[in-house]
Amino acid sequence: MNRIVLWFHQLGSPPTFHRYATRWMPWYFGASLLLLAVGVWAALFRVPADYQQGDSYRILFIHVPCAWMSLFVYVTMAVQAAIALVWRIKLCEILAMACAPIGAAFTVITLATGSIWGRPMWGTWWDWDPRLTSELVLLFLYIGVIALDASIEDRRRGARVAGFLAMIGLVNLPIIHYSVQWWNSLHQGSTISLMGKSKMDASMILPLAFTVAAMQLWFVGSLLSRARTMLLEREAGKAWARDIAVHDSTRGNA
Amino acid sequence: MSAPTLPRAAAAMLARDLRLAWSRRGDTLQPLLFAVLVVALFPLALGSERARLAMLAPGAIWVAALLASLQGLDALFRSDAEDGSLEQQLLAPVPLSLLLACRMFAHWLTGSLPLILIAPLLAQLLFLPDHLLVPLLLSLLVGTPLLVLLGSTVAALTVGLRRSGMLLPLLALPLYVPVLVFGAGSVMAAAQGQDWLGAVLLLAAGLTLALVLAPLAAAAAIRIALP
Amino acid sequence: MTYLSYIVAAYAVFAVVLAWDGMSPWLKHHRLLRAIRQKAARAQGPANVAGAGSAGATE
Amino acid sequence: MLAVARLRFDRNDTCVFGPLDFAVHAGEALLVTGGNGVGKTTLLRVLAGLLRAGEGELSWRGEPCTRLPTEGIAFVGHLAGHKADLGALDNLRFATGLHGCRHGASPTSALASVGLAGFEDVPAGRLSAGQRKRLSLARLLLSPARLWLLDEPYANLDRDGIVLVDRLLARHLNENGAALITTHGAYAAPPVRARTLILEAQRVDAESAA
Repeated sequence: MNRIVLWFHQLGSPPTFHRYATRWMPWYFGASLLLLAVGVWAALFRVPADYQQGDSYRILFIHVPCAWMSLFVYVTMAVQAAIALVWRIKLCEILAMACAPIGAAFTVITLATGSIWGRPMWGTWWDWDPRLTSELVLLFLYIGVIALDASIEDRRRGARVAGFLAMIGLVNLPIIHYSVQWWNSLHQGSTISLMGKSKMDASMILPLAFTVAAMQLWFVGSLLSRARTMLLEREAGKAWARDIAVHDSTRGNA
Repeated sequence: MSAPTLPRAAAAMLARDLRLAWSRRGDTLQPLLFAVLVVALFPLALGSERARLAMLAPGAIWVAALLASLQGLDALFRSDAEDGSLEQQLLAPVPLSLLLACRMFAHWLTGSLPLILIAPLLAQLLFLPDHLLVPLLLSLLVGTPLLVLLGSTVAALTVGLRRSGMLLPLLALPLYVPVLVFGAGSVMAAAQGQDWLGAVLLLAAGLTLALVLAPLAAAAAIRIALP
Repeated sequence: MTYLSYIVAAYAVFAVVLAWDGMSPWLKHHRLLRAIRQKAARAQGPANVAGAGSAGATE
Repeated sequence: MLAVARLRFDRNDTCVFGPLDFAVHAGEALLVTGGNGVGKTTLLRVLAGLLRAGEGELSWRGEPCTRLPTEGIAFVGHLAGHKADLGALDNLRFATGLHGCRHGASPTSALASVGLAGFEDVPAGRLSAGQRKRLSLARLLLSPARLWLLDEPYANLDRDGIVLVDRLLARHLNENGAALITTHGAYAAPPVRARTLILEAQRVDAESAA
């Protein structure tokens, strides 16, 4: 127990975290790309076409993992922000803010692929489907967090204020989802929805599991990458940052 | 020596804000004017066909009320931060959340209540059927305080910024979505002959929660956001 | 394959956005390292060459 | 009344001031002096509880505390803290509602004793900078707090105003109050029992590491 606490404290020190992130980042990205390649190959060429949707449902193999990740990243961000605010841990502030652009990227992919899927299915690029609408609001939440963080000069204060907003948004997220569903029932929305009630074919599960795992790993890799960059940006004047920069150049020139 | 008590501090805060609103009555009425303008533009854009306007009326009035509630929100706490009175409120021996709750209440009284009072007039402009007036007024009465509470919590986050510009609407919008959905939705439901009270009750539940949580959250936000 | 163009478009969007997500912090990291190196060189440069004006440069 | 040990404050990992050790006793004033940017204002804001100290210990009347009790301190900062659209008297009434009122004082008498009699209904925004400072002093007079935290109280004041500050300070200290006053030393020290705390500029972190 004591060991874990100690390890955590050491990891929290900027140079250690930077070294840790630099070492492990390529592994996460590599594993993610490997799993993604297998998953996408299976999704495109191995899984039989759906009798109702034809081949268009192959889009779901990237749409669904990204939709899940967009929510998962938001929850992660809000939890990190809460830890940062309560225990004033600087690394958690950075991790929370590093989550925001990644989550926004997943949300953009979800919206874009959902809309591309919807074009042949609904006949329009956009439908006020409850899931897509919630996703759109989620994108606004992400943009709000990023914009608020960017608009405050003091980096620490910016991260804390934006983190607080993320926490408020987390409370609001289920309410938005519920309200949008109620609204949809009031206005009688579309009949076919993404990830509808239709039973998933057994052959779909394995490729989907691969892409989901790939996106999880990608998230960790990207989080490490962004966090180490933000850390370096904040502590650019420190001696450890200079050591790393000089070390990096000697290694690069050799 | 008279120690400050909670009721006395709250009364002082409320009196100050109402007096300030009165001394700048022109500015205070701006949200109202804004809402009237928005509503008046709908028939000009859509034509004066009664049935179509009546169908759009609940949504249009609710959107106007929502946009109007964003007016003045930007300056709600920043004006106090700029002249140093927010510092004094932070240093008062009463909870900041109580003072902020008073400010939010005063903001609703001066900004949203006049709008609710002239809502019947706006409804007439858009030919809202008479039997929908009660759902509209009730939903506004429950919904606008919720908008103010949520909006001022977000405004507290931007208090350290020099100007927030479009940032405040961007931050407030996701929080406003459920209020707009249930607020305008309740009137729509009434128009379709469905049960509309359920949505208003949901709004009321949200209002009760926000009444407790929003001032606390806003106080925490100000402490985080103030430079 | 039916709806081929839609599938290609969706996967292309996916690839482009992920590529941006992966590349942008990496590029920024390199820019930062270069900037730190340049700053370190500037801080050392005048002091090594001559003592004159070094006070202003290090302040 | 107030004792401080090893108090320091960091902004973005650079030390703004400290570690500082000092005490302020009842009936005595502590003058905090030093050039621009040495953290005088920051020190006052930390003591007022507007900023959170990086480390250090505070004690109030001999008892350790994490922040000073708000009813014990009155703060006058660079920002006057008046609403420009409210009259001078209304501003003071609001202040007494929020912070309480010293025994035997009233907004009207406080206005008179800072030389603002006749300006009761003038909006604070239309007062001159010096008059606004006087209005802040009137708020201070009304406050029941024992410890005054004054940030550059002499700024913007004419000769009479400086005398006024000195007189108010002397009276407050006589009544067993205490005060912490920042000044950059361009004005004469108040003729009261006072000690001086000189803040020095902190070295920049990058420089010390080089």
